[in-house]
Amino acid sequence: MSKLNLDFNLVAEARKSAKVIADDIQLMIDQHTTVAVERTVVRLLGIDGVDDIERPLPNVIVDEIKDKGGLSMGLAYWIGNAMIETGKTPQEIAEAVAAGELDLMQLNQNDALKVQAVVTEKAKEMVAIIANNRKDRDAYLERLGEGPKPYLYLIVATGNIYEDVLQAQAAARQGADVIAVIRTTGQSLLDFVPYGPTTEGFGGTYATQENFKIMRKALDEVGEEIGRYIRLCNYCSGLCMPEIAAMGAFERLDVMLNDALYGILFRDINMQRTLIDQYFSRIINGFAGVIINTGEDNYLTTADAVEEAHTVLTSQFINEQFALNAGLPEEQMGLGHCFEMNPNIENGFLMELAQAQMAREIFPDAPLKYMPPTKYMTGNIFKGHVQNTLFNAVSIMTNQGIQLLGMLTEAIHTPFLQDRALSIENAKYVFSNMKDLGSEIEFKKDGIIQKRAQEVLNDSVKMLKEIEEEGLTNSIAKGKFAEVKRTMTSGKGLEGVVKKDDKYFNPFIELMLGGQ
Amino acid sequence: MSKLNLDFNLVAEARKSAKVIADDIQLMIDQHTTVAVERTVVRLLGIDGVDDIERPLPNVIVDEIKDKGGLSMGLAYWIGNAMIETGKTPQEIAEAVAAGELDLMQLNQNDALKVQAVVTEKAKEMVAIIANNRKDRDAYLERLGEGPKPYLYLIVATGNIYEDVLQAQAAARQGADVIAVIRTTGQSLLDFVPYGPTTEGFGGTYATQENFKIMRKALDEVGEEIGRYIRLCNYCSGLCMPEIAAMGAFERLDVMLNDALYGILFRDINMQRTLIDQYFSRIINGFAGVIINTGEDNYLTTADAVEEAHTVLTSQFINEQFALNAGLPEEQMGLGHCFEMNPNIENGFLMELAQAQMAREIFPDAPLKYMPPTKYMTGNIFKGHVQNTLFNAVSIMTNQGIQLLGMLTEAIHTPFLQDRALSIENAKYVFSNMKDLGSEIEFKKDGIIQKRAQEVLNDSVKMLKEIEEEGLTNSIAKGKFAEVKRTMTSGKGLEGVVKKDDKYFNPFIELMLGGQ
Amino acid sequence: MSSQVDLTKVKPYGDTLNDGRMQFSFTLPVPFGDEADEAAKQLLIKMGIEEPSIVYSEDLGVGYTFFTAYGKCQHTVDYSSIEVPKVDVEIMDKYGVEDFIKEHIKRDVVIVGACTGTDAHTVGIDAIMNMKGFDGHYGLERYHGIEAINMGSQVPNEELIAKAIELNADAIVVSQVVTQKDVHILNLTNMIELIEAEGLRDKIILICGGPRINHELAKELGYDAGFGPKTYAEHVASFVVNQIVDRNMI
Amino acid sequence: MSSQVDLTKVKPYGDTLNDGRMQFSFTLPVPFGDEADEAAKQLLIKMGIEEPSIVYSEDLGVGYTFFTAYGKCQHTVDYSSIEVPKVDVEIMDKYGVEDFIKEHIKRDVVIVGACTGTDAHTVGIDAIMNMKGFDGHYGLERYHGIEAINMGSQVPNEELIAKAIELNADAIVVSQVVTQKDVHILNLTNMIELIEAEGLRDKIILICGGPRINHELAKELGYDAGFGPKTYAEHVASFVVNQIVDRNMI
Ligand code: B12
Ligand code: B12
Ligand SMILES: Cc1ncc(COP(=O)(O)O)c(C=O)c1O
Ligand SMILES: Cc1ncc(COP(=O)(O)O)c(C=O)c1O
Repeated sequence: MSKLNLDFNLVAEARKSAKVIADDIQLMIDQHTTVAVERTVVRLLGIDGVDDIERPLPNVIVDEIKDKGGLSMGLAYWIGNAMIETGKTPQEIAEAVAAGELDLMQLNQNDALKVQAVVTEKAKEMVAIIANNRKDRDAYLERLGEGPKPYLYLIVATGNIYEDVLQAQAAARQGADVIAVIRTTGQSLLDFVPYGPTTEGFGGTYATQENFKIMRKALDEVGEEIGRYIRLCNYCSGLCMPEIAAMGAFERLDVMLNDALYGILFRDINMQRTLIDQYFSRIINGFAGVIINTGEDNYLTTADAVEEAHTVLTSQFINEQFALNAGLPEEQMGLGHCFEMNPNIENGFLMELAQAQMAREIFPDAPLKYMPPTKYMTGNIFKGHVQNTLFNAVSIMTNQGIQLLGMLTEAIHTPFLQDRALSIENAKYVFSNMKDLGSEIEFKKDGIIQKRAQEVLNDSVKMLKEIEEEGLTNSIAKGKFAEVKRTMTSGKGLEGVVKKDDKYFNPFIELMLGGQ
Repeated sequence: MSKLNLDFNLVAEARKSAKVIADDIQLMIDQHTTVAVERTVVRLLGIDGVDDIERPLPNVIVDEIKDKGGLSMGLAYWIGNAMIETGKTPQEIAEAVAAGELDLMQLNQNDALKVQAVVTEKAKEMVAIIANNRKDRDAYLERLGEGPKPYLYLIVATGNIYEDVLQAQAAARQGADVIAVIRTTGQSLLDFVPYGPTTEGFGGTYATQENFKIMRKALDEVGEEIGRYIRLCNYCSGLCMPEIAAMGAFERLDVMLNDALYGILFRDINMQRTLIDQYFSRIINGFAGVIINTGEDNYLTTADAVEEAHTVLTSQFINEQFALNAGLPEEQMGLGHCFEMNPNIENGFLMELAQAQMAREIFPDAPLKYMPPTKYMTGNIFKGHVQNTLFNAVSIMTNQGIQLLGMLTEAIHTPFLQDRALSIENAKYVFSNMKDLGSEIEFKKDGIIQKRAQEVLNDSVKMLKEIEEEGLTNSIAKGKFAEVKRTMTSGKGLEGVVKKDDKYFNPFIELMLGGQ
Repeated sequence: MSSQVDLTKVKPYGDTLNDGRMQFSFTLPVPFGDEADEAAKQLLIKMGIEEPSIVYSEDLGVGYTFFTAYGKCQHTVDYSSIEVPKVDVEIMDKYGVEDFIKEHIKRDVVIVGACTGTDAHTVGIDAIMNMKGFDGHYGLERYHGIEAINMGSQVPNEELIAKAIELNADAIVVSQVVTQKDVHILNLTNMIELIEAEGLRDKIILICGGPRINHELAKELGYDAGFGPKTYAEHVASFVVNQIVDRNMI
Repeated sequence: MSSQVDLTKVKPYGDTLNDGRMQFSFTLPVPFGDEADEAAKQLLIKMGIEEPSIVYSEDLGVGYTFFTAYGKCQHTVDYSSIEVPKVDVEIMDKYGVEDFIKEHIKRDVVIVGACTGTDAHTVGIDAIMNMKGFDGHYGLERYHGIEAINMGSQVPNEELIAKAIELNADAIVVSQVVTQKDVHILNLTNMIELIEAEGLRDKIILICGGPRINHELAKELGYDAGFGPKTYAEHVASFVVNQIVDRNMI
């Protein structure tokens, strides 16, 4: 039963609008591919490494095909064709290309069906690795168990993967359930993924496959020691969404930031590019059993949390439909929201409670990702610690899924070792002390809380209707989300978008979409 | 309506038992007086100051009468008689006695009725001063207004009254509604009240009439400046309960710690002494419009807050009846309770909520005094600040009257200037952000919260029945409260208790009891 | 009476004048235990703290220990001799600025701004420049007589300068929020170098702002002014219009 | 790899080895403003803090200002050379102590205790002595072979000593919780003087405890042992019975 007395007919309407919105975009998505998608195909076929000037081989090979006009066929075709022609493995092929010894488009071109058969066989092999990783995760969870929800989600962000490991292990021992390695500033705008272990970064650490591997190992170790599986999180946002999703699938990441609109709004990435990329990235996430975290919280770090609350809900509905289209089930949808109202607002807590409870009721199976106060955090660390306490209180009262712990030093620096310990202590105390408060209380009929939730839902239904009518891309162009305006052709990465040829082929979509 | 689904028949039963218990003690009280009561009479007649070896004149004069065996007649008689015989004012009389120039008991003894008439006239004059103070307070409240409830109650405790003033004014500007000047360790066991302004003390500042005056003036000043009446609190506990009540009445204190049992249990003061003293002190408090604060919180700093919760409620019922007997109305009963459960208890918050809400429902008109976590505060100031946040949350959710703010440094030192500022900020944020949460939520029928409250009430009813049967003094002797055992004749100050003569006379009881 | 503060020898205040009380929290990379507490105490003593008291210590799980401590600082500071450089202009409100422009400048003032480098924090620069403003204070875009162009975030210094040249701007305003590894210093310095290389330094008013910026730092780096937290559009506007007159840029 | 800690030169750790990061909070008796922030910074610099950053300051309403700051401590501590005196005895549990008494002492051990002076905090001494104990650890009263007499709170040193003499006690245990203006030091020292005046010092085991007591301080003051927070009855009991044997007080 709804504690908020929500009208679920409205919720159904909202979902219907969102589906129309997402399906409309899906038409565009289905007709295009991108350099990132193709680099991902290449990675999924087993290609990795860098050339002698540190260019990642997936970039080398995709750029070459693109420059020569072959991208619309899809890399799977060119690699498959080369496998037939040269008898080499994809990795050997890539190395040969990088060495300038092989020109894929100069090879004799085999019949598409034949190529598809060869490449699908290789793809199945690789997909099995990912399926196995998923089984490994299940086995760990079975054997070691996990912390209760809300999971305690902690970030590390030193820039140095080895220092990150120390901090992550400390956090795990203190009680963390999820460790997110924050990315260095600017990585999301790189049109390639750096290679190897890294020890330098600004406000975060490069997302590289080697860094994933190092952290995965460290968390498995500490998980064994403390008897609790520790989830690893990283970001598949930015210009390399699907590539990083693939890397995450190979290295058994458990959680990945992945939002259909975030790159557009907050990184000024071209909309076509991001929308196409997100589709493939979510197919991979879905298949790998990765929980995605969407970025609705970001709206309220820019726009006002009271006035713009309905944009969060709207975006959650849209993200949900995009995820469903990519075969990602509700259980893996860590839809984002946040506690970002001005602390000076009288009864602000009641409104936050309304919003959190509303998200809970509307997405009952989603492991909601709840973000802490950041915008109104100040250098007053003591007050900040109290703001985080109320945030934790809302979370336990509304049964959130993943609690991104607030840091008392949010306005000052990326977390110190002790900051994390204090945050964990704060959350654990609140979660235990108030454990069953949520199920013990009811909200007054037509009171402040119920009304607020109903109002936000109404506004969201209205907004979705409008978007349904004018289309998502036009709505974004008008600044409906986070007051940021972007157009179909503005933003970074448009040059990496290509219309598919009729013969375009990507074996992984079929192998991974919705399957396990 | 009861949010806790309490059985108010049980509450009525409890009150009935408590009344029997208090009335039983009242018989003993009515038959006795004490040195403290008589010093109070003397003070109320206008006697103040010290002799040349710093002995307060009230002590000089009362001790002399006591030594000479005249105490059972009451000091009012002796002073009144001397007024007739010498034509001097009470103060002149006291000075003459101190100088060894006058022996009150050697004077010609006038007819009791004649003496009573003279002394009552003087008493009326003095009582008018107190009544005027009360009017002044009302005028201030009318003109300046006051903060919303829960009042923010802050302590100062430097030992130096002038340093206290600085801290009190700072606190008021930051938002304090009540300033309590904590007493120096050990003052409660002094059988006299020190005189004049003082600048030395351990963990607190001496309660003297001059210190009261200095602080009253400072708070009136700052109150004018910020446009909010600031209440002043001190302690009328210990061996000088009624004397300090009188000083407080003269200096327009607004709140006074005053508990019928505290001295017995926590200061090992003889029970007869405290019970007699508390009666007169409460008559004065009642008349002066002072809100008393009872000390039930202390039970749980010694005994376990989960197991012994019902002793708090029991004591509240008993304090209530003693207060009613002394003519102190419910509106002035700041019955005490506290947030003292081990923070490690799962759902501890729910139990604290139950207790606080229960007190609220059972004593609907009392400005309940709610004490912060102290026992489980540690040197971890960050966690402590969070504990105080949950405490503040319970308070605003249950509509408490006076919030004694917890300090993050509770386990370390008496508050620093900044500690107080941080506590005020914590409380103000929580009180505003959660303002209407209490009226917005209902508790689940027969849930953890309701059951806990019902259980505590049941236990208290049972305990009161037992005490009703065996008598309060025997119950205390058995260690029923705070696990402390005291007997009728143990403890400090018994030598100051005297049986009244038939002709014993105290004009103030009649003038002040229940009147305004 | 409460004693008088000697402003030439100021010490921390806990609850009594000159008690020197301070609170500390920090981690040492040594294992939890009595020796760790002792190490923490010794460190505080080296810092000039008397009677250091470790009130809390906690094992952080990796052989490191977190401490909270109190102690009495023995150092003093001469407050009476402190002088802090400040933006020296009388702050006018929006209407004041608009009147000032009408009266003294008599043409539109052009201000271009951005959050530069890899920094993507737009909220601060938006607060100053956009219509809506911040905290009830309108932004520059809403000022009559000011043409304000906000280029957004992650703008390379070169692009910002090019825009200023294109529009013949009176002032360039730069926001820097990310300060890790002093990336803001690098970025702000680079800006100055480019401006000077273009020979523009005297012809343009150069302002920076952000949560860790202050006027002193800005001056050191070669800017005309720097603004920190709680800045509103009127601060920037007042400074710019006054500079235009003072520097005879009318 | 994460670099190795040099234990001879330990520095605070924020998020990178030897970054020296520390947090501070304190009040200065100077008015809120830029000059106050500067004064706070100068103070931190005098303490050996590089790049002090005042992240928060607040007017406390009486012309004083509260600060929160971060900075990089430049001092180091030689952890490898630290030695902290500790109660040097193997802690037995209740049964262990009882067996030890049966086997080695063969008579009842008598321990008298109190919270002395004006100190009225009984919870600590009760935790050690009373039946019920503390945190699931029984108190001395429940030990077979130990006669424990808890005199309660606010007991004058003279009375406690008199009781010890009367009962021919093996040990006196004293609790001190209030430490303001070092009242506990005064009180504990006075105890020692009285004991010595009575010529009892060698004949009795003398122990103190409390939240701000540690073994080092206790030894300095002339006690045989001192116990701080998280002490249980078994710690005291183990020490006492071992001392009885070691000092041949059987
Ligand atoms: C909102 C926010 C974001 C949003 C930004 C959204 C947006 N559109 O701006 C998002 C989520 C995208 C984000 C991302 C990141 N952030 Co961020 N973010 C914040 C946050 C929470 C608030 C900043 C803010 O908006 N403040 C409100 C505005 C109004 O204040 P302000 O900027 O200080 O502006 C005022 C004054 O400084 C001044 N001012 C500012 N600019 C100018 C310019 C001029 C000319 C003038 C006159 C005045 C002026 O006037 C303004 C109004 O008074 C802070 C933490 C905090 N609470 O401060 C972290 C914070 C700034 N972010 C941080 C980091 C590290 C990042 C990331 C790099 C993390 C990562 N690795 O992914 C990313 C990358 C961003 C990038 N490439 O730069 C760190 C910076 C640490 C440091 N000191 O270097 C902080 C402190 C958080 C933390 N503790 O880690 N962030
Ligand atoms: C409960 C309490 C009270 C209760 C005491 C009830 C009682 N029956 O004991 C009441 C309310 C009466 C009280 C009153 C006062 N208190 Co008080 N109180 C506390 C409080 C909240 C908890 C203390 C406690 O019980 N801790 C739990 C026990 C188990 O811990 P413990 O004492 O440390 O004991 C352990 C160890 O230290 C050790 N140990 C202790 N003694 C011994 C002895 C031996 C032999 C051994 C081996 C071990 C040992 O073993 C124990 C178990 O592990 C503290 C704040 C805090 N959170 O610490 C303030 C605190 C101790 N009180 C304080 C003060 C100032 C007072 C007053 C003086 C205030 C006043 N002016 O009125 C009064 C007066 C009391 C007096 N005359 O002494 C200050 C002391 C400041 C200081 N450092 O000097 C504190 C720190 C609060 C504060 N911040 O102001 N208090
Ligand atoms: C969905 C999503 N992706 C990515 C990021 C991180 O930013 P960047 O794009 O710099 O990696 C965020 C940050 O909040 C986010 O919410
Ligand atoms: C009712 C009451 N009186 C007095 C006091 C203060 O103690 P003392 O007796 O030392 O003044 C308290 C302290 O908590 C109290 O609750």
